Amino acid sequence: GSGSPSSPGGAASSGGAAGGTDLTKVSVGVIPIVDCAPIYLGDKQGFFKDEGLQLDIQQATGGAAIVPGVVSGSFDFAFSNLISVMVAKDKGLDLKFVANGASTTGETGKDVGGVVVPAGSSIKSAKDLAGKTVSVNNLSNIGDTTIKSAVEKDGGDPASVKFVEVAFPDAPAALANKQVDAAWILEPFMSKAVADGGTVVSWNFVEMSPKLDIAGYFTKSDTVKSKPELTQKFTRAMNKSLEYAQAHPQEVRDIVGTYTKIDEASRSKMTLTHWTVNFDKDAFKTLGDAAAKYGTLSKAPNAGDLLP
Amino acid sequence: MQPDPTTAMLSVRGLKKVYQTDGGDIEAVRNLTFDLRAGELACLVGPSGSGKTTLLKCISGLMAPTAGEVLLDGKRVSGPPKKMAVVFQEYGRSLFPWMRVRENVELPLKNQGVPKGERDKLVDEALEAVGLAHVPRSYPWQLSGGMQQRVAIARAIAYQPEVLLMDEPFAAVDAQTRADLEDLIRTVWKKLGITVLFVTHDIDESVYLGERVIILSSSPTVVQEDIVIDLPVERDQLETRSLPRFTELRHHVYEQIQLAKKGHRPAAAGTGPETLTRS
Amino acid sequence: MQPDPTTAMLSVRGLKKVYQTDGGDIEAVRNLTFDLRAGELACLVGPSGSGKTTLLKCISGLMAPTAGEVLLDGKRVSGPPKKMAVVFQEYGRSLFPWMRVRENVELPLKNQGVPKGERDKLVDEALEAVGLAHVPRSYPWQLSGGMQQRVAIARAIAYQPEVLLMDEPFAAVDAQTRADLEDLIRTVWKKLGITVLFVTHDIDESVYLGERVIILSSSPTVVQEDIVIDLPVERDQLETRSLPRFTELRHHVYEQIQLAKKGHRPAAAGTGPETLTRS
Amino acid sequence: MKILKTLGFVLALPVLLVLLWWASTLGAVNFFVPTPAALFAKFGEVWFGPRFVTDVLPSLGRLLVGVVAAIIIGVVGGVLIGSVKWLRALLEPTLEFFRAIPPPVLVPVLILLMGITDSMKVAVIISGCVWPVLLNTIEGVRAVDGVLSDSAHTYGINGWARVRYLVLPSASPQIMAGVRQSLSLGLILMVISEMFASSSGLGFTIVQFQRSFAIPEMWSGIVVLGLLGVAMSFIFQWAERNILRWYHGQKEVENAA
Amino acid sequence: MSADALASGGPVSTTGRDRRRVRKSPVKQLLGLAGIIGFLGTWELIPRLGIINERFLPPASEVIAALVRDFGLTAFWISVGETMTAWFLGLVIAVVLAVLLGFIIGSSDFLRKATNSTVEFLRPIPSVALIPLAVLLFGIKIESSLMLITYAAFWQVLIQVLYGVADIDMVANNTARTYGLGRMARIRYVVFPTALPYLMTGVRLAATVALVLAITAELVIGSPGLGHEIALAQSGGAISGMYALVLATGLIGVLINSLMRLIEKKTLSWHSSVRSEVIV
Ligand SMILES: Nc1ncnc2c1ncn2[C@@H]1O[C@H](COP(=O)(O)OP(=O)(O)OP(=O)(O)O)[C@@H](O)[C@H]1O
Ligand SMILES: Nc1ncnc2c1ncn2[C@@H]1O[C@H](COP(=O)(O)OP(=O)(O)OP(=O)(O)O)[C@@H](O)[C@H]1O
Ligand SMILES: [Mg+2]
Ligand SMILES: [Mg+2]
Repeated sequence: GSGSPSSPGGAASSGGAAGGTDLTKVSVGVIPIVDCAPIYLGDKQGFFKDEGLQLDIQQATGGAAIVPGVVSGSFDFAFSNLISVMVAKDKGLDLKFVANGASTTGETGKDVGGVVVPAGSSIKSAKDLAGKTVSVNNLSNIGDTTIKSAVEKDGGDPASVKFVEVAFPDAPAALANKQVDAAWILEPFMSKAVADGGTVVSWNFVEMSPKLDIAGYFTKSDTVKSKPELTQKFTRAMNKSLEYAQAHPQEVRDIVGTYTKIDEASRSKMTLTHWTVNFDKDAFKTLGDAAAKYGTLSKAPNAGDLLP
Repeated sequence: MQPDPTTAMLSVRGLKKVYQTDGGDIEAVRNLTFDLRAGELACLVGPSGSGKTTLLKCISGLMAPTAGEVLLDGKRVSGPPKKMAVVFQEYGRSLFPWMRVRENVELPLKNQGVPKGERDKLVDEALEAVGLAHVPRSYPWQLSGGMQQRVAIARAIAYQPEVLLMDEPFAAVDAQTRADLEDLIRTVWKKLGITVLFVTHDIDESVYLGERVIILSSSPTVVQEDIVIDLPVERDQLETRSLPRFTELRHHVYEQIQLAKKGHRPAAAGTGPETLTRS
Repeated sequence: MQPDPTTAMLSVRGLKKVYQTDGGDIEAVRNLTFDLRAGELACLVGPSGSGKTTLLKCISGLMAPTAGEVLLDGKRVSGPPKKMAVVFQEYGRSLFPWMRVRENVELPLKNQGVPKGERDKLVDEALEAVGLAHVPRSYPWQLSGGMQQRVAIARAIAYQPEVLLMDEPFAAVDAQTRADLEDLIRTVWKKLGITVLFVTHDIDESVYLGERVIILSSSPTVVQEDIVIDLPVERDQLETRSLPRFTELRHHVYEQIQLAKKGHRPAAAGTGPETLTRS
Repeated sequence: MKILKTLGFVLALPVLLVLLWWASTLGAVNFFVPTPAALFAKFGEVWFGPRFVTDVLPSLGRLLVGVVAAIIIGVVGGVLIGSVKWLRALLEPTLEFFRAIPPPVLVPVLILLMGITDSMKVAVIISGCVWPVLLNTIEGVRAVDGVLSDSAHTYGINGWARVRYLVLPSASPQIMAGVRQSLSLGLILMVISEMFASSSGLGFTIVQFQRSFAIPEMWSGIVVLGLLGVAMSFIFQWAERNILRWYHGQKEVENAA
Repeated sequence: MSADALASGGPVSTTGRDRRRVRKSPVKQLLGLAGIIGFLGTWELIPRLGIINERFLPPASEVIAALVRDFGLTAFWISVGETMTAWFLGLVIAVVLAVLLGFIIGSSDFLRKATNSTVEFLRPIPSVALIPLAVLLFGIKIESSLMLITYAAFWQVLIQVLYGVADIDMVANNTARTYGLGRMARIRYVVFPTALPYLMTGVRLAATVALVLAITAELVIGSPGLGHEIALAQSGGAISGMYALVLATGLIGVLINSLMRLIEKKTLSWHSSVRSEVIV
């Protein structure tokens, strides 16, 4: 069953009431990373309460539990990167995004993730990655898809890049110990790797599209159809949160400290994710086409089916 | 004398047991036929490896015979019968190491649902009788070999069985204790009127103890001889043993065993106990 | 006669053993002192639970005494000495169940590095001597109790020890085999000139077999009496046992054990064997 | 006849369970629980191809090396620790410490120490499989029968001979119990070792299927694991029958009738 | 002369033994401590000597300091409590199920043969592969962890029980049969005590497997507990914090084992493995 037993109609009218007794409970599965800061901020700011929603944020540690959680109804909504949801859709799970989650900053040299090589590496640009071992957190996902595309754009052979799975926290060590030739790392670990003397040779998100959206909040298509009001309320609150987060970077850096163990120093130095309300359909298509081309998906996804 | 299955408490008929091993079959028992009347006390003697333990295992229903059958009270034995107690030759392994002496003796009674008061009495009496009243709280492995064996005997006596099978139960105890235990068995036998089959290697003991001695041939085994011991029912360690008849019987059994060891076998399988003519 | 440690092969002096258990301490052996000269064959008798097994374990260095010491050839025993063989009372558990009869007997020799040819000869002879030449490829648990015990004896004999300790080694074999084994032990003893300490419960056996009989009191144990058996060295089952001197000695030992059982203890701990004055 | 009977024992329950599963998937369709038909269809497609050589075989190789190494380490260590009292006292807490550390946490450290190599994966397998063998060996060694041990002592069977002729055979029933545990743990750890810093292998493939929601494929991988488990276990049981012939013989003396 | 021996050798050696006896268990614990200290020392040296960079593997002292800091936090103890709850419940369910099934299957030759292939098929299925199913059934609540813990620990105990049941001494069992002990009574009085040492080893194995799985489930699924904290520390780059939590996990393991040893000592005092420690 779904996690919203009380009538959604009643909740809508009681707008800003702080009583909370007639709030609709909504459980949202998130991952404890910087990208999810807006929902925490929005909760704190009362955006969800304003919509009559009582947020129950549940931290799943990795992606493994997110989609089954949504499918089984444990989560009403959940946060995931685009490719994961595309893959699930591709395999026949009827999912749909209801809000944007995180996007690239669009600035080469100042993005949330990139391919890092150790000091003195012969790899100078994306095309040099051909034939080399590159670590990503998960295979057949957004990392290798965007990197392959970057290599191809730069004139290298994307098929010859050898990817291995190394979790982001372990990647700087793997890189320093020369266990991989290059590592795809996200913040806050990327700043650390760069501080160690690493160089970013590819800003793979930006290189795919400066407007690329990376992750979003999704639910079952069923939910969208059967509880349109609930979905709309969540979307509205979420969008407000995204805008608020984008506008208040310091508050983001602070709130990240409450649900992750990233230390003060790293938090203040790291590059922040870009948050925006609307999905960029073109970037979405580019990503989907690339995923289909490199075999992650069986066919290019239809943006209309997936995006709100 | 033909055996009469109707009055027999225990009938062994045409019993044969062949062990199957990697190295081929071993015929332990070839053909055993004999009867025990209710309330009879018989001793079983025979060379080492002649199949006495095997026979006891078949009688107690622990092992299925290869051929032939065992009848208890007219019913064919197919599993361990009720009210039968067995004292095994490997006394050390037949006690439960995780239970104290008292608990070992008590277990079968408890399992039978004998009420606490009566149980305690029976256990105390049995331990007293075998001279172990002072160690009820020891574990079996804290006892000497002879003491362990006596615990097994106490357990069998406390159980108050109708049929008692004992496999060399006094092998590990000293001469004096042995004499006491012999008298104990006869007392219990007379008091409860039970049927006893007693395996021993001691010829004196078999004659002193039994009302009848069954002598087995060496393997593959048949009944070599079956003798009635016509000594008075009241026996005394010193007196009985010094009777001329005792010496006579003793001698006879000894000779038969000698023959059995040499591989001599009786013309026909024994069919019933024969009374040795007085010489 | 004062024991003389310089000529003694085995000296037990002031041996005391207390077992510590949950239920308090058990003083199994209080104070044992005696000597065995090299090449002596002594029998040890005593009531059940008097500490014979305990004593043997101390002598073989398997257990540290609580007080006192054991000297072998003048050296204090602290672990199992070389060239000593022990036949345990629990024969069933002293054989390796994962080895066949032959391997069981062979193992100690193999371990000593005795060459194959000689080893085979020793093993064959020993198995032959105990009457088990026909079952070398059986596993111990495929044998009868008496046969298992004989395997353990064969193993000890094949080992050709200088000191042989045996704990009721014939308890599970029949009278005839027992007689044969008694003679075997005496033959081996004479041939190899070894020192033998033999625990038995059979008074006849102790007198027939030993050159000396050491009688223990009941627990807590001291030496009750130490008797020289002045029978001729060449012994014969029928002849020797019918000698009047045999009956005399036998009677004496029996009386001493009776006393021991009743709790009588000697005025002073025995210090050496005394010759029983001929009556 | 005998073969038929054995086959019956092997197959009866599994067939029954598959039928049950089939019956329960008749009505409701759950995305995460495929029908037997869908699974079997994928099974051939997925595993009888080049994947067998590129993914399955290398994994099996690592598994084999890992399990064998774990058994050797476990038995040798167990005999040492089991027979030397002070060693046991010295090492037990530390060993217990390591035993309690989940392999997924251990992997990063092993990567640091050994790099992203096959030996790292083998080390992960060993790190988990060694415990049942080690603990069982220790217990088995401690439980050697007193009389038997005394017999060996008095015949001067010490040191290596004692281990070879007394300790190992006597502990072998328990060691075997441990080995049997290790085999299936090994399969589990093989999967875990390939969940991190990997790009190929049977475990990796299964995890990859799971992540990409290729659910029938994932279950078919699980079936492969199960079948491997059965195969390994049957080989093991056969070996055990031979190694422990004396033991089973002794135990089955009464069944000989 | 014998009295002499007694006077000189006797009392001295007696007290000598007694003293050893009294000091025995503290010595044992000291040795155990020495082992741990040795391990921590090695760990301290590896980063200090630069074999591994300090940033990736912080020295033991630093981690211990972090752990001590954790000890002061209620959040840490709440996590420990959550993990231990999942551990305990999962273990109890697994042990109860495995013991019941183990005795039923183990005491029937037919069942043993008939279930063999299925048991061997199910056993090597990794709990981690069941995560989607667990989440599907229970979400990311404690039940998911419980399912994984129970699944993994169950087999450990079951196999041990099966082996233990097969190990009964035939003489003992026959004795019980002739005294009219029925199947249930034999299970209680003969089979259970025989299988107990195996069972204890099984429970000891399972206790740790359950702990490992509790942590792993929290780590991978994200249900609350120490594993979740480890994941947080890891993804937050708090390396010392992460190792402190791993250290805590190990310490819990040591604690659990000591507890098991204590139980074992009480229940298995008759068994030769325990006996040999007490006597001589
Ligand atoms: N489990 C078995 N497998 C194979 N052979 C066996 C088995 N048990 C006994 N035997 C053989 O059967 C024969 C008879 O054995 P049994 O134990 O019945 O003799 P016994 O008369 O009790 O001897 P003892 O007086 O020495 O105890 C022996 O030859 C023995 O080797
Ligand atoms: N492990 C032990 N723990 C406690 N007490 C023990 C232990 N072993 C023996 N005893 C006690 O020590 C005493 C002597 O035992 P021991 O086995 O030496 O006697 P024994 O002379 O060999 O008797 P038997 O002739 O019956 O074999 C007995 O009272 C026994 O209960
Ligand atoms: Mg017998
Ligand atoms: Mg004894």
